Amino acid sequence: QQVLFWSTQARPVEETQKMRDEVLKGFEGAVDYQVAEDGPWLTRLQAELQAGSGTIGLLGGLHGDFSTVGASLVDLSAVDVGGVKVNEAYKKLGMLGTGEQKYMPWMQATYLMAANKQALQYLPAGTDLNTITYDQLIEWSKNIAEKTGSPKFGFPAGPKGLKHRFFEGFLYPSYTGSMVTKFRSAEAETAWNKFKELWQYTNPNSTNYAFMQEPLLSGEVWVAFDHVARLADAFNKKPDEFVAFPAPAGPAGRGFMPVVAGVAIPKTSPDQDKAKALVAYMLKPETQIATLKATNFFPVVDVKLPGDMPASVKAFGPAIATMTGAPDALPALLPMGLGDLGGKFNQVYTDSFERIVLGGEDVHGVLEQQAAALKAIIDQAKAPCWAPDKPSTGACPVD
Amino acid sequence: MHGKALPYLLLMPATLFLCIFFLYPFALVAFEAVTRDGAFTLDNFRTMAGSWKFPVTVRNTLLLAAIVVPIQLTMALLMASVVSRLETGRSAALYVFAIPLGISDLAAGLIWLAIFDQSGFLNTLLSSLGVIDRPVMFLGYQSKLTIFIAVALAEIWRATAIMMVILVAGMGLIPKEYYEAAEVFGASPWQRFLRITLPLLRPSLQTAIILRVILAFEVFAVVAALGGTNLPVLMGETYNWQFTLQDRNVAAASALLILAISIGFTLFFLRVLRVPKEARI
Amino acid sequence: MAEIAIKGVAKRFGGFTALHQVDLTISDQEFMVLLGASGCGKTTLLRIVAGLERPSQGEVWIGGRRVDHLPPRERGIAMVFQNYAVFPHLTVFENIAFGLRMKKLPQQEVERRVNRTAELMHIEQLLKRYSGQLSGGQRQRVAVARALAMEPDVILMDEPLSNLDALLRLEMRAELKGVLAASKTTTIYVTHDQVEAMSLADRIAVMHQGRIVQAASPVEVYRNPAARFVGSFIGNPPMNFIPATKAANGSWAVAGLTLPGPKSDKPRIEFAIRPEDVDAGGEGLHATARVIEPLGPHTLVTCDVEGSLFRAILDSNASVQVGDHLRLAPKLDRIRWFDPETTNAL
Amino acid sequence: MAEIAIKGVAKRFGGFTALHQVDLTISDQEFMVLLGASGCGKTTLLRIVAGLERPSQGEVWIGGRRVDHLPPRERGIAMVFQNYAVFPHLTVFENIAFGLRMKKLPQQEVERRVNRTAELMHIEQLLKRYSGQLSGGQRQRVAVARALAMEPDVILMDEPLSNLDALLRLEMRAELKGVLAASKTTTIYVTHDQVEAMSLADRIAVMHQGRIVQAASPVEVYRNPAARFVGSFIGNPPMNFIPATKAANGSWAVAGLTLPGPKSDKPRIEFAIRPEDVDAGGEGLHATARVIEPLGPHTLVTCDVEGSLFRAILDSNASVQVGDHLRLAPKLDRIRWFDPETTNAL
Amino acid sequence: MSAVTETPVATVADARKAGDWLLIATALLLCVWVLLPIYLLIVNALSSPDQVTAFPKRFFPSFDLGSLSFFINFAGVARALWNSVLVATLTMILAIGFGAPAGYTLSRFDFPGKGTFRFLVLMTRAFPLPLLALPLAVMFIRTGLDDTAIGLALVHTTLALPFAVLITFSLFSGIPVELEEAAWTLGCTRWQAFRKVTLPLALPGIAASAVFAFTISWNEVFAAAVLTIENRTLTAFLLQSLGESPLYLKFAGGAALVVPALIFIFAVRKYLFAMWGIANR
Ligand SMILES: Nc1ncnc2c1ncn2[C@@H]1O[C@H](COP(=O)(O)OP(=O)(O)OP(=O)(O)O)[C@@H](O)[C@H]1O
Ligand SMILES: Nc1ncnc2c1ncn2[C@@H]1O[C@H](COP(=O)(O)OP(=O)(O)OP(=O)(O)O)[C@@H](O)[C@H]1O
Ligand SMILES: [Mg+2]
Ligand SMILES: [Mg+2]
Repeated sequence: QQVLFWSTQARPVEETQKMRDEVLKGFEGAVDYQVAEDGPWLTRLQAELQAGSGTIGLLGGLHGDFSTVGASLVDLSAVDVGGVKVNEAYKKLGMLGTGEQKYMPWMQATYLMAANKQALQYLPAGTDLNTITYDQLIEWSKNIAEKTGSPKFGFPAGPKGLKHRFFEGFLYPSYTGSMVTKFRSAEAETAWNKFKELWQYTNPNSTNYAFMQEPLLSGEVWVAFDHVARLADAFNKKPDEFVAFPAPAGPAGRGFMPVVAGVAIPKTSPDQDKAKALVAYMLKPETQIATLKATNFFPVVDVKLPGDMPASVKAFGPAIATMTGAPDALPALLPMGLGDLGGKFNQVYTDSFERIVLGGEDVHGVLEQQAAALKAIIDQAKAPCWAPDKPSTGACPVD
Repeated sequence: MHGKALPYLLLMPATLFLCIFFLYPFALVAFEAVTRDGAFTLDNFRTMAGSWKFPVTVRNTLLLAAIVVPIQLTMALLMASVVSRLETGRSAALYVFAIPLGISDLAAGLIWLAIFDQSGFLNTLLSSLGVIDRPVMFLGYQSKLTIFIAVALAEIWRATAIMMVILVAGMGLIPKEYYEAAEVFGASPWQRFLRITLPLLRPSLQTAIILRVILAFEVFAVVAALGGTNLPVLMGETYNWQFTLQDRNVAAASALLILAISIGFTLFFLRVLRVPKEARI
Repeated sequence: MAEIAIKGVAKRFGGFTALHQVDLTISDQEFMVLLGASGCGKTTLLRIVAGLERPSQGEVWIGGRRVDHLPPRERGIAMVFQNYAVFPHLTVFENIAFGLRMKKLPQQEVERRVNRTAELMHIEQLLKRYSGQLSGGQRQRVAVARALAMEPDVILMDEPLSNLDALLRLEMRAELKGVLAASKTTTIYVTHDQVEAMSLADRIAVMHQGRIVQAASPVEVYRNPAARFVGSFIGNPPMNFIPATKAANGSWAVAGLTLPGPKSDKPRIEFAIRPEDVDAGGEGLHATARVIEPLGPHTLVTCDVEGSLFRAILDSNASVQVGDHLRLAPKLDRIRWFDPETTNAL
Repeated sequence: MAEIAIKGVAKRFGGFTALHQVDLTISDQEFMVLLGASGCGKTTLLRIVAGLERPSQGEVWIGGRRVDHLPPRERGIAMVFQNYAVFPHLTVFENIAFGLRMKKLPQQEVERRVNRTAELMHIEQLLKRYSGQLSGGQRQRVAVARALAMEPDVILMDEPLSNLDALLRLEMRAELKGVLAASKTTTIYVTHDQVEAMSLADRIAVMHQGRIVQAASPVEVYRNPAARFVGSFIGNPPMNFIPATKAANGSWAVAGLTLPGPKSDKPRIEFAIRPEDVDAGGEGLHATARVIEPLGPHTLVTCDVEGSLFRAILDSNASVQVGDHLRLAPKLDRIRWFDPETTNAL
Repeated sequence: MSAVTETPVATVADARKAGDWLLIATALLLCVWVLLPIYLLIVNALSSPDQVTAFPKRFFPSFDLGSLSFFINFAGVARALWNSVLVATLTMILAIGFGAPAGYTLSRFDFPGKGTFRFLVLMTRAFPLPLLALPLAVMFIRTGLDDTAIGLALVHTTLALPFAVLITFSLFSGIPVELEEAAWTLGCTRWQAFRKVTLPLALPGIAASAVFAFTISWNEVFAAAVLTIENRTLTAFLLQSLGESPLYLKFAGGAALVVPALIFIFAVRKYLFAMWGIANR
């Protein structure tokens, strides 16, 4: 009886294949690693929960994927991870605001900037990639666009792109020092206007990009922002052509957001013990390193990375370290306590983007309206604030 | 004869089947559309219609259908006529025309992406012809028109075969004698097409158009592949409500809207293309 | 001017030859009736003239123009199809109006013509019906009306009255003849009804196995068949044939009679006479009555003459019984002689 | 035993009544011919007997069983359709064999029967063709062969020979009669050919506007029409009708003649006589010749008698010219009289 | 023969020839329209990853089998292929088995409820399937149909059934009732008459709906992804993970899916024409 590992992660075929061949091979019991897009993933899970019996042994997904089904997940606090030290912040996230360990952190990633080395010549004078700011980024993109005749900044604004995380975790914190509370502040308006400025030098094809590695490889884009897993291919294929560097900083700091993937066990899991064993297996340092190689998601446990890492990891590691260790670093957390409203929360940011940047609507007006929507969502979820907003009692306010 | 019972007997399997596998789940979903937290409400519809994207979505969907379906109909008729007129190579031509049938919308989207993409074949072709000197962005958010055209082309390319095959089969059943009679009575090929083929093909036309229109309201994969979020359509919004925003009630409402639009058009075509009972063959 | 000339037309369907080298000229305004056995190629010939079928070889001329390669609609013809081909999706009115609409006649003229021809064909009360609501004969009349309404130069009719009852047929026949004469239409008319052929035709063309055997006036065809087939085919019942052996030069022995006949070297030829051209009694052929069929005014007596079948139409008064021995005297001027080998008339 | 009884059958199509209250009994093995004008309901009646159409009211019995609600195949019938309905996807052989295969006859028997009926219909050389490759007459013969091969108790034929030439028709007719008599089949046969009707029928049923007007032996129908319609419909050309005014009790004045007739109170009745029942010359009706049509042995003279149309079939010897004044003497025993109101015979 | 009359004959012959050429040209043009995008897909599938994203592109493949072989060597491809074929075939059988009798009934009988039935059938196709997947999946899990070929085929049949019903309906309507009547008088039951006369004549239509049923099932991803896990169909197996895969893999995956469908259409194409030329007399 193999454990069915039902996951939304490592979906690109090559990664899936590596998960099976390299990461999960070592587990004692057989594992059937199956990926699905969010729709089928959730539908299947909900169906099993409703039916009261199922075949899924273990769930793999992002923080947001679990928020809807939190009530139907087994408490994992008793899982014996065998002395491995798991990142506490993420473990807390994994409780989904309850007292139980709803999911166990599995791997983490974040977003970074990547640039084609050809672009470096257009870097504005005095700019250090490691301390780059949004203004510098804009100027740089402008330079490139003007010198080469086509905009070469790229941003994953396609339907499967992860753009909402950029606004939530990067743009807003960098300019306002907040994600929710200052949603419609003057600083926020500045942020959007800056972004609009940047957008002028952004490859218009960006609205079709789900991930940036391809446009980078094809040369359509020279400078890009994306999830590390979605940049990796470019670095692995042409290690010498690209550089990775931290996300830019704004007036309020260098906002960035981690991405956490977790594993969870649904209450309908046919063999919970075995599933728990698999959870423990996933957290083993060797497994975590194998996972890093396969998916470019970094470990959530304390491990020492060996030297034989793929080019992408070698490039990202220092960049991430620089970003998180920067003096102006301003980490933002994934939304917490929103339950099944996570999707709608994200939509507020995407909608703002589409209306302001793509639709060219008035910034102030749009923010007013979206703020109302945001407030409604937060109020409904009664979610208290999370970093970088200051903790609140009761629902996080939208000023 | 089993008399009056026979038709019902023959419909029984299909009806039972649809009741179990369609009507029952449908009822559950429809129920969700008109309730929220167990109470009846029209809020879901209000929420759906209140979304800022909603008018654009409806407009895009209808516009796409309004442009794609007539072109497809024309092309399908053209293909069917060509196929039925060819003497040699008929079956080869039919096969070729039918090929897109086997191609899923996902794959079709991919194929056309390979053409319209900035690094795609179209740009290569244009630049080798010297029309352009640098790749043109056809699918960028600024060029909504080219996105629309690309989506329309892909849809036309992909789904014309469905209509074509229905029409080919229908044309095969029209007795030759009627064409001959029309020919003798002075009808040009075009007039024969208008006055014999089209009216006698009405049942097949009806089927082809209705099915096609219904499917046109459900376009999604191709649009997503080519247009990203730049060309929001109803089906995409439904998906969005269901899976991204995880609001099953609004998603159900949105699906009901698609259903309602489809039903409206279906009834329209059923009426317009009705064949009076006495005028059947 | 719509003279039709068919020059050396042949038609092959795969290996089967439906028409061999047909030559036929139909003068302007002539009423030509095509007669022939089922499957002899009548419909095929009409279809070639109409342009629905391409001849395998030969030429078709209409009104002095070569039309082989013209599509039907440019030939100035109208046609009544053997199986009607009434459009199922149109009402009777629209069926009849079809050709007129193609010509883009004004609505008023269309209505006038439709009403007139419908009246002619006695289907004026059916104008709103669809073909599925008509009886066979009614459908056939719609087909005829549709062709007549066109007022074409040439009209081709393939058994246009075959499904009508005798009375209606008689009437239709008269009307057709009148209308077609008045409109100066050149007509080719296929029928299997010989009375119809006789009463309508200016000339009759008799076809046999894809060939035209004789084309002449009705009386000529009836009285002077050019070939044995024509005699045997035309006339109901057909001509009787009895072998004749040479008695002397120009004199032949036939079933116990010696009759004057053609001078020929052949030792045996065929004597032929129509059933109505014999009288009972007197000096005649020796015959034994086998079947007696009363036909109203006359009686058809099928007899045995020297072992061959012989039919005689006798006056009903002559009361004949089965088994009777009869003497059947041929009318001398009605006797015809055929060469048994070529089957041509002597 | 396959007696057919049609009891009070009516059929309405929407608002149109195609059959009113038809009653007709066809005895076992009888050959019944249905005659009637185009559109009078013959096909409809056959279809009701076959079970293809449901009567709006009334009952149909076959062989003593009520069959109204039985499907066609349980009625022991076979049918020849007016427009053939030959299956386009089957060869001639398979068309004819179709019913036999349904009966699961052994292949050998199927072949035997198909070959036999095909020969009977002279289509043995077409067995491998498809219907699209046949001429109209050939298709019709396939339809007949298909029904005959079934050797059913009851056979219904809707104008089965209408597209055949006279010669073949004559032959087919004889063969049909022979085969059907031998197989003891009860037959209903629709034809518009009166000669066919006369020569085939045991009894003729004359239909008029959805009613059966007379059902009797051919001679009876011909000689003693039960209604004016029968006289006018049967006979080619039909009976002549002239108004008669009372001269004395039982004596009527007709076109200058005074003739003995039925005793009636009415001041005016109708005198009727068949065209062949008049002789030229002597004491007769005063007539003026209008049209002369030679019909081979006889001449059809259409005259004007007291302003009505009058047709006479005279011996070809009597040389009549258009415009001649004639005296046409009716054969007294052939005169019939009709009530002009009920149109029934007196 | 005079030159005067010779000329029109020649021109008309030319006109006819021109017509033929026009026909052939149209046919070729349409073939190119259909085939070119497929060709481009194949070019991409057979090209190395670099070439797929390169600009300018080459219009000929480099026959780099890397991407394709990646799929071919995928563990379980053979099994998924088999599942796909199995499910599609079952769907085809079910859809025709339930659909054809219904189509026949709609075309031959008039009975109360006919309109409702037709409507219900159309509705099936007008409602987005992804929303129905949840209740269906719950139902299947409870009844044990989950993760079986037949279970998935049942869902796909709901998608294909409307096609089958409507297409067969329109086709049966084109076949004269009289032929069936003739069969009845020759001793057929309704069923036999249908099977021996109507069915062969309607074969192109049946083939058309079979093709649809097959390709619908073949290309369906969503239900396949939800309802099968061990017994995944090829489509779910490949396409599920294509969304985020690099382009060259997308193309290779697309091609891997398209080819079997093409083979299937090729196999049934002759039925689409089965009765052409015989039936139309
Ligand atoms: N479906 C129908 N709807 C309306 N009227 C019909 C329908 N079918 C037949 N009729 C009418 O019923 C009458 C009888 O038709 P039927 O076919 O029985 O005539 P018929 O005697 O066979 O004539 P024919 O000798 O011309 O074939 C005709 O007047 C016809 O127009
Ligand atoms: N498509 C075809 N293929 C093969 N043979 C054919 C085809 N069409 C007609 N024939 C044959 O050609 C011959 C002539 O057919 P045609 O229809 O001209 O006969 P017809 O004289 O009209 O006979 P009928 O009086 O029976 O209608 C027939 O023997 C027929 O079987
Ligand atoms: Mg013919
Ligand atoms: Mg009839």
